[in-house]
Amino acid sequence: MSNSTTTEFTVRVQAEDFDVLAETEILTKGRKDVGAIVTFTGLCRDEGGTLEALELEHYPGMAEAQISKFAQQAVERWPLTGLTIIHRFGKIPPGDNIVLVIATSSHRRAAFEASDFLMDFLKTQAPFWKKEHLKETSEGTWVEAKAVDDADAARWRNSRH
Amino acid sequence: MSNSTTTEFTVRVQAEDFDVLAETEILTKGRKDVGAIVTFTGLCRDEGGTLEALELEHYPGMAEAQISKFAQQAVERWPLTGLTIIHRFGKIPPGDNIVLVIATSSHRRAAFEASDFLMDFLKTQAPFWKKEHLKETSEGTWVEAKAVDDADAARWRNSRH
Amino acid sequence: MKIRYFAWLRERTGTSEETIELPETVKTAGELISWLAARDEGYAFAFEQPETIRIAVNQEHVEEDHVLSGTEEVAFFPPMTGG
Amino acid sequence: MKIRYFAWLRERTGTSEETIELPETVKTAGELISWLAARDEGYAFAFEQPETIRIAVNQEHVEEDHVLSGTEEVAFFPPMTGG
Repeated sequence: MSNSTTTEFTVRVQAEDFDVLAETEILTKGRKDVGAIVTFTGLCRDEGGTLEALELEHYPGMAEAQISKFAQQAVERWPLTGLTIIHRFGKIPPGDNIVLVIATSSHRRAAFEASDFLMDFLKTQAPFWKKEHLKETSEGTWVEAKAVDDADAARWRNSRH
Repeated sequence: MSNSTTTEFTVRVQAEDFDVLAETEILTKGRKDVGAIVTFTGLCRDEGGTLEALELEHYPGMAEAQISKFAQQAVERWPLTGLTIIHRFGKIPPGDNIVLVIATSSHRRAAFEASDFLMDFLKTQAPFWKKEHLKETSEGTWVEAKAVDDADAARWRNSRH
Repeated sequence: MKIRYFAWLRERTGTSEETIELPETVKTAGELISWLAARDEGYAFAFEQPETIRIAVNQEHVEEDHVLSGTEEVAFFPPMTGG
Repeated sequence: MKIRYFAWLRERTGTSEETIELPETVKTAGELISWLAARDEGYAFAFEQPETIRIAVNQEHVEEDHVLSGTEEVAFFPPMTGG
């Protein structure tokens, strides 16, 4: 309720899958000031049936630190009541979860914008690298960074917020 | 996979609560082309402990028709793989669900923008009216429409999409 | 013609729906508002600020200058507050 | 000084991490890239397009002109593709 205390957030970088429902309940249980919950779940696509698995490499320590830095920016920029970010690493088959952002707030725009902002920065600033393992070839290929993701992240620099 | 077939969507207007997990699974089960799931859940806030319940009146028939109209616009505007919108009516106590939007897509921006768009139009264009019943007073008060919600909805008219 | 009222328009008119015979002088939705407002105090109160009232004909939003036909369902309500 | 390599930089150098003695002539992260690239073919291949390589010092992003101190952990990696 007070502006002087910053909302706490949870950041986890893990090999294991996550449970969207359980993570959501942690942010809402026992409180009645939450008006909006936005969850973003990123999953591994099979690329038209060609993909065997994605391999996610990360920089342990820096990954948590970078995500926490952006989480801190988000709770300072938007009036959130809760924020959880989980990013997996390791080999992930199509259909499986990769990343989760849950933002809760009294107001819907704050929850939407914070989760959108965080995904843009996870894409471009968090030290994770994806390698595609295709069914047809034995060797994997590193996924190239996309200019559109940089453009998405740049949106937040000149925003009115 | 084809642009010639429009993605189907689900619209429900109901008194009963909804199950976010079950609704999400309907959109993702058995398919591996979904890269992004955005869920928006709108809940009844207790307004600092003063609210007894919200009463949601709606225009049966027109509510479903209007929501379906915006759902149709969303699936034409963004490359979604699935879309579900559920809006409750009746008396809803603090902490309970009011509205759910789930948008799934291969790409995160489509899922974010479609759900954000739909919430803006549900707020301003779907025939629902909220009455606040406070704990201290016997008579309810109709919630007034907010100019900020109209401004949010207007964002989508001049968008690049 | 079936007329429906929602939220505080329903409360002020004391009516959720009614069927009326449209007078020949009433051509548009705006004229229907004026005609209804002249009925009694409750209707006058309901329609005292016609510019704030939203109109739907056959469950589609229309403006005050919408020309009514005899078979339509007309609804009056305040700005919506869903979501 | 500890040096770490990720993704295709790790594969091309054949090294995930190593500890080096920083030569006195190497002052900045960019100079370290040039020095490493001169080591052998694998390092030369890894650093052949230095403008695409991201640098972190003590787990914070830095630019090529960042001045290295003796105690730092330096990491080299391609543009990130998380999320």
